[in-house]
Amino acid sequence: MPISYYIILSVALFCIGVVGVLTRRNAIIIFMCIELMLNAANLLLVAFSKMHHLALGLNFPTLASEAQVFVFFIMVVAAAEVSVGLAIIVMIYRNIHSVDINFLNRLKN
Amino acid sequence: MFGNYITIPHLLIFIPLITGLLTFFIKKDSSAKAWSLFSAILTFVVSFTSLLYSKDAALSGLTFNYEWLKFIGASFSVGLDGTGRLLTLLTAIAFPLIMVATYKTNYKNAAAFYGLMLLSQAGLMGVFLSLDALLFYFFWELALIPVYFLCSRWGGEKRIQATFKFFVYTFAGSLLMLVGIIYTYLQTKGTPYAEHSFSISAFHTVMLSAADQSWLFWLFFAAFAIKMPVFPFHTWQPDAYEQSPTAVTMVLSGIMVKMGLFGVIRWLLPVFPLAAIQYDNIVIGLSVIGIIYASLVAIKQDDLKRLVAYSSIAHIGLMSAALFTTKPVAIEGVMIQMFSHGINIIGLWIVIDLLEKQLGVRRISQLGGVAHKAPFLTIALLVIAFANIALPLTNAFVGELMMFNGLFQFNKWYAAVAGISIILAAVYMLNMIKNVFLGEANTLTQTVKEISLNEKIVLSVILVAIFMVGIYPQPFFDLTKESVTYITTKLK
Amino acid sequence: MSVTQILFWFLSLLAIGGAVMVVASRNPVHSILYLIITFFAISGHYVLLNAQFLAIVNIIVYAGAIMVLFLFVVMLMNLNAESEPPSKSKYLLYSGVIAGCSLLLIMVAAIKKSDAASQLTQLKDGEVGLISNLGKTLFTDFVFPFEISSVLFLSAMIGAVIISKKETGTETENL
Amino acid sequence: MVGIIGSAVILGSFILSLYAFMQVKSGNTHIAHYFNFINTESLKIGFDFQVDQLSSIFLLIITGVGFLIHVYSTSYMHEEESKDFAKYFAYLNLFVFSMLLLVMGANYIIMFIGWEGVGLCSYLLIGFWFKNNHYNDAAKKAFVMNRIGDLGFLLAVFWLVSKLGTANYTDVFANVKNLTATDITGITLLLFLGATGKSAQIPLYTWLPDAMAGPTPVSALIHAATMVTAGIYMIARSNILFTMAEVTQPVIAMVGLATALLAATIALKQNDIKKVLAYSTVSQLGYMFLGLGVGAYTGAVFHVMTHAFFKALLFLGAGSVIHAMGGEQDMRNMGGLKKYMSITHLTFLLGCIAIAGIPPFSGFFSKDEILAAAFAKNPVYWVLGVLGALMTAFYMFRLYAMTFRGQFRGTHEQAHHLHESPAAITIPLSILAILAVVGGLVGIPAVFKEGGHRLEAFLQPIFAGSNDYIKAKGHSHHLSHSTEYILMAVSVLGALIALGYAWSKFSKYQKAAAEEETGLAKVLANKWYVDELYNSIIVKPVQSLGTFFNNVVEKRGIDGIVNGVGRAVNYGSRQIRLLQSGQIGTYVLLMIIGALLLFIIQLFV
Amino acid sequence: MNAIILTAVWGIIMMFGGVFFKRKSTALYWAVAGIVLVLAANFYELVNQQPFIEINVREMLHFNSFNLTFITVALASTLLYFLLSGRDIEKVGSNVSEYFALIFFVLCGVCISATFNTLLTLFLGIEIMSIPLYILTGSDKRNLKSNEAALKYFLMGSFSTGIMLMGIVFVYGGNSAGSFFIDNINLGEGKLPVLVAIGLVLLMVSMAFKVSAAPFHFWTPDVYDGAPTVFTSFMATIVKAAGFIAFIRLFEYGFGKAQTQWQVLIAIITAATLFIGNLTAVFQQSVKRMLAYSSIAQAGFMLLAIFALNDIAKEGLVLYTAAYSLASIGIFAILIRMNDYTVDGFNGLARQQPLLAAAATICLLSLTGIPLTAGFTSKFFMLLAAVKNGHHLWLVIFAVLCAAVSAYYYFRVIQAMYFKEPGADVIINGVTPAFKYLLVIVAALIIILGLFPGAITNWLHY
Repeated sequence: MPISYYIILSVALFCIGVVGVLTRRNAIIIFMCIELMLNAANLLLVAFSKMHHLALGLNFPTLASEAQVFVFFIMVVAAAEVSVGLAIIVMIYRNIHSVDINFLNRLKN
Repeated sequence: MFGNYITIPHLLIFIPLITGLLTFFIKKDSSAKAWSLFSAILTFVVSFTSLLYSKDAALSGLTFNYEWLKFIGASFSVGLDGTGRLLTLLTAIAFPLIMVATYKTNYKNAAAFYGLMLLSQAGLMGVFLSLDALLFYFFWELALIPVYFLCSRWGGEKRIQATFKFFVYTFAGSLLMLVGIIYTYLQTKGTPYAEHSFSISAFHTVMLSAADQSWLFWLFFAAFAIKMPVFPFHTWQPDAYEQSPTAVTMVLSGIMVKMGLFGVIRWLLPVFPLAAIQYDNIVIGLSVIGIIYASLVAIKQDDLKRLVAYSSIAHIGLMSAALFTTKPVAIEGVMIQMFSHGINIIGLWIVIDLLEKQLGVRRISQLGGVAHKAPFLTIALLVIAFANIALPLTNAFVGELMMFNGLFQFNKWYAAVAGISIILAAVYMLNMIKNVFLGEANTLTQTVKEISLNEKIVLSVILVAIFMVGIYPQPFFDLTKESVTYITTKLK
Repeated sequence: MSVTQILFWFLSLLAIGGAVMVVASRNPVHSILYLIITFFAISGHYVLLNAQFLAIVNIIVYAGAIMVLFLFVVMLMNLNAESEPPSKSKYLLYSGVIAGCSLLLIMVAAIKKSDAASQLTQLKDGEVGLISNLGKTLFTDFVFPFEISSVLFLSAMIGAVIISKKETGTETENL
Repeated sequence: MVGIIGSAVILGSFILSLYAFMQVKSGNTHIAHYFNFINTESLKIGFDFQVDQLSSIFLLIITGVGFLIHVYSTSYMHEEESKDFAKYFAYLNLFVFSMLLLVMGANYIIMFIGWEGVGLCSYLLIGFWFKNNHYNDAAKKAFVMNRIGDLGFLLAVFWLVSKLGTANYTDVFANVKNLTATDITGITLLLFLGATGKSAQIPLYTWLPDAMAGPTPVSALIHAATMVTAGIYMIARSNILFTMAEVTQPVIAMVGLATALLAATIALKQNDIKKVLAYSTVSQLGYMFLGLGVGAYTGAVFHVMTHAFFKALLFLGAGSVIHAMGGEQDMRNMGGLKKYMSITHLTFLLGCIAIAGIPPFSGFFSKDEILAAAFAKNPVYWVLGVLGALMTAFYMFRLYAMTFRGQFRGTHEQAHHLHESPAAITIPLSILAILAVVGGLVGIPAVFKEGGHRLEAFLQPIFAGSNDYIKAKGHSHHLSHSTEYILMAVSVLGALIALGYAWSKFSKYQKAAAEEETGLAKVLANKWYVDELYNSIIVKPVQSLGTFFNNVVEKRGIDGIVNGVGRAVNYGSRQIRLLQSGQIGTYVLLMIIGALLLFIIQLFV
Repeated sequence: MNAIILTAVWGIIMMFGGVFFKRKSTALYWAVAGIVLVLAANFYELVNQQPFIEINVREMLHFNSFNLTFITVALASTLLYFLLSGRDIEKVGSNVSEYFALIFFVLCGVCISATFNTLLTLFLGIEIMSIPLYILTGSDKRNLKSNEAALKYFLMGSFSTGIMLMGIVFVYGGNSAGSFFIDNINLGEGKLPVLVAIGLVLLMVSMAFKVSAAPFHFWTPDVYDGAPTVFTSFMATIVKAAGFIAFIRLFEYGFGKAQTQWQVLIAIITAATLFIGNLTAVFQQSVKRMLAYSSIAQAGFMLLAIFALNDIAKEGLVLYTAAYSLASIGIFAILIRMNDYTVDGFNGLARQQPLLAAAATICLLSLTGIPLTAGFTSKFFMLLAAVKNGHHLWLVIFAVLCAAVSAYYYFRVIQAMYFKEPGADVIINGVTPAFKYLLVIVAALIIILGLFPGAITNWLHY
């Protein structure tokens, strides 16, 4: 399976995530789109790892596994971010009873 | 001399610096005044002694060198050559004069005022003494900052904008110069510690292609042209002079504008000789335009300070034009003229200040007939004014004679056009004399009183200087001979 | 066309379709559900790439923990389609879509003309993705990041706590 | 007291210059080097004094006439309060100092120092009564116009220095041959410009009549006898240059002639006694330049001398009249003063005859010498010159007749204290009168007495160079005696006729109720409107140019640009900060666009 | 290494401290003690070039005198920051010791991202740095501005994290070595593979975001403005500096050899940053917001180091971070205590608190880059490096012109302090003698660094 397929797939996912961030105004949805972007990265990372494994696996057996461990760490970070992010969103909601980012424009210019 | 660590250059820089810093902590205004005056006089004495060593007046003259930033080849090296000695002398003479002349004016929070004055003196000294490009830039800025505070704290009502314009203008210029310095620095040969060096010798021996020179020249010229100022970079000057307190105006116009000329003499011409010759026509053309332009504008001024400001622009224009002719006679003329112009213009300011202190106005149209009540003041003013328009046997005559001479050698027509300014100068000066001092006294000027003793003394000192230089200028030529020959050989 | 290829195409379409729906659907709850679908598709890809460990973790952590957390929050705020009324000015929407698409376009165009594109990736076989290997790597080579990420969690934990703790006092300004 | 000191000093210098004159006469001229004024590689100016025939003559004139006028002043100025009295003498002595500097300097720079010094003194003395702003304006005018001339002088000097590297007379005149024709033409023209300024020639003469604002002795000393002749001295001094300047000489001659005629015509219609004398001075100076222009340097110097005598005499006489009339200067209010002030009248009459050029009075010899030379050069010069002479005779006797003859036309209280002036005034008058009568005898032309022209003989060394040059060129044709006789006869006869006409016309002069001048007369009375012309073509434009620069170019133009930059920054700031809309969407969008940009540059450029 | 461990450990200590400390002030003392300890330990490591305990990190971190010096600088500035503004941290909210704990964690992140050697540790470091900051930004919970800032910061921050990850992935995929180690991905002068090129751009974007370089700076003004001023001060100085160190480290070791291929990008970013930062700052009325923009402008100057990428650039960067942190911490410390954050709020400060005004002036002059202050020396180094690099001289000219503009807004504050009449009776409160002395020390340090930059740069060659 040519790597380009995977690249395009995950780039597509990534860009969809970007579009989401650009177009939606619900903080939670935006956040989800960001998660989507992260996952796109993960997917591509795994694909690349297997690609490198195919290329150099004989000389460096453990080489490709690094990438997958990296994915693992990404998930870790994502989890941490989510906990903080949702906390912030909840805090906002507590104060203005909305998560619409358009209501957040006290800071400008 | 006095051992290896305290040389005259150091004293010249550090006496005002340290005393100035101390001044901030003086509580009583009067004692602050006295203290700063004392320090200024001390500096004068030192710089006067420096004249005794005028034999070894090469750039390596009374130098001292301390590896300051070894790893980039910058060093705290200061020294006195002829030019430096001349201008440090001017600075050293000017400050006591200024302080005595304005001794009566009570600036509120005097400690700060005089402290800043002394700091600016230190900065000026540094500019004239530094033999290291980076150090030069350092002092170049340091001289500016105290003046900025002085003007915008104690100045007139539009002071803040005026001063700020002045500041940003010069700051921008000097930053461009900084880029120029850096680029040139990267072309220099190294020191034992660093691959390049900021020392003046390295700069003067740097090998720059004509192409490089032709754009570096403008980076440096921007800074100097703004400082001098050369038309059309002059518009900060009248406002600044008008707004700042007279004592500071004296520093600005008497000494600070010389920084620009000095920069040209010490850095621009020797480092970029090719460009200097390549662009001489542009620069001289600008200067000559500036001379006529400023003289014409001066004719229409009603505010005494603005009048003097524009006349100063005209004179400086002549000096810069003369410098770029690169004719030795012209450069000698500039040397002596830098000194004379400083003395004359300070004299003019003193007179104006005395009038303003008594009558509270500077508008020519509101004055008249002062001569009846204050003959001494009038006579002093007459002498200074005629010195300012370069009447023979006054100091300015010698300089202008030689500068015009050089300009003529460079190109007859420049000399002819610039020469018109001596007529225009007569026009605006005599107008001023007529409308302020002659004629019938009006209700306001009825109240004028003759000036006090110490003011008389100050003015007499200035008159003496005027005639001394005007009748026997030779010592100054001897003083600056080496530097002039040095530059002219550089420009060969 | 082999089974794997069929699977690949199916999963890809599923993932992209889900992703699009996440962005498109008005109702947050639906978005979340679509996102979960996408994640499942991606996990499927992991399986396809023979990275079982990640596939499992992805399902547990993402589809399981994280998305549930999201869902929970959304439910808590009981957000629905009305919570985000379509904004008057559509320019941001269009420009956003255009920008995203052109980003995609540029990247794809770049990749197309790159030689790396032709490189193959390894599907079913290849042992790297197995827990045993990963575990070994993780606890030998990657022990330091593993430890240090605890700091991350600590700070996240503290953060979550102090953010959501009830503060006494009224609205303050300019601190 | 002050007066005595002042006068005594000048007397002393007169005695010294007599001594110097004797020395020179016995043939040892001297150049004294005092110290280096400027001494650098590129320019060497010594503070040197030179005493030779030319300068010694001028020394005598200056100190002699100067002394007499000092004496005169002691009485004339005694109404001034002591402070101003002292100031007056200070200025006067300063003037004599600068004048001596001018004539004794051994190089052009020293001469220039004196040159501007006398200008300064004339400025100070014209504006002596500085309460009156018209006087101040007159003073300013004088100084500025002199400055214009000075510029020419300076440029000429620069030219010399840049070509020959020196300004010393001896070196310059020795190396004249190294100068190209253009150099010489340029230099001489510029020098001549300087001369026109100082010696009140077209186009820079208008300051001199206004300069009469000063005290009358000042007019006598500075604006008649000495300062205004500086230009002649300078050209005579550098005669060799001018002799070699083929182009310049005619110019000088014509300008001189034109000035002589113009001033004479104006003088015809002036009623202010001092104004008449002023214009006559301008006109006489014109003659001197005519002489210089035609190469009659001796004649010019000779005329300087005689003119110094009789013009000083006339001015002082006028002063004594004005004194008697209590400051009245309008001749229409005078008349019949003959019987009140006999000495003044007599001396004045002698002066008039002298200037009218009636033999054997001094004016005749000098003027005749110039005219003869003019004829030799070009008869047209001579004709016009004689015309001028006639006018001179006419207006001088118009002046004399209106003042001393006929009935007194002044007010009664004026009539009351009409009196002869004190000795301090009359003695100088008498001495000058004697000089005016006999002064011409030092230059008796060859036609009467071979070698009678002692002055020429005396000055011979100065003009030797020129004469040799002319000889070399070979066009130095002398007039035959007969022609000379005819010429003299014609001019003298004309002068007598004009004189008689004036006498008959004005000796019975009565003040008409309202004499409204018309046509040419009006033009003359208004001095050909030259002042107005200058005002409108030079002064006004300069002023308005200044206004334009000050209000438009400076404020809107240059400063506008500078401030414009500042305003632009402000404006830009106000606009750019609107990017910061506060919307995350916008932010991310801009970020993405930025990223896109980078991608394009990185991947496709 | 010492620093990383100790900060982490001390963070935990502070965290538990929250339970035990009776009085708020205790937390501050402990925090100061901790930072001093860490500083000492790190300095020890800098001098001896080895930590207390060797931990085999498998080359994932790399310590050299450069980044150790930087860490020292960062810790030292943190110490000053604690001393100057510690009291104000207590005012933010009830749980002080947790704030300190978070700050220590941030410092841990700073140390990691200054010493990272693989893209993984870079990623972790940046995250450890960012996540606590999201919280600190929002720590003033009742203040809507603070909330808003927190959310903006969080959303955009994690967005940039996504971009960074994508970049890392592409770089990983693109280099045939298939490794995350930055010196393995350094491919040499040859034309970069497209994948790596894409990754490079993405990484550049995300790093530019972290150091708030235009056009990725938009979060900065809002976040700095909204966050509690104490934490703004911390974010704007130490954290941003760390970002730069990471930036230059990544691009020097990771892509240094291929610099010519991406230099123009940095040039553009730099120009844009200078332009927008300086120009927008001119019009700001609130000093706090003005400082936010000025921090962008300063970032523009620091970017010159990454543009130049030579030894002088690195020396200059460390110097710059020191100078900039000192000045900003000083000026912020004063700002925090002001009643009124607008420029007019400073009117006549010189009359009431001459010493404070003088210190503030020196800080501002340093930020403007006037000689004798550290600000000048560091700017000078930057220009020197950029000119030495030799390409794109227009950028240098542009930079100095922008510096001239910067005088405009810094001097507005000086003018307000010295040349305007005071409005309110008391314009600043909580000025203890200790505070004054500390400010004097800060000012003195600025001057000393301005005269003897060797004091820092020499350590780089230690």
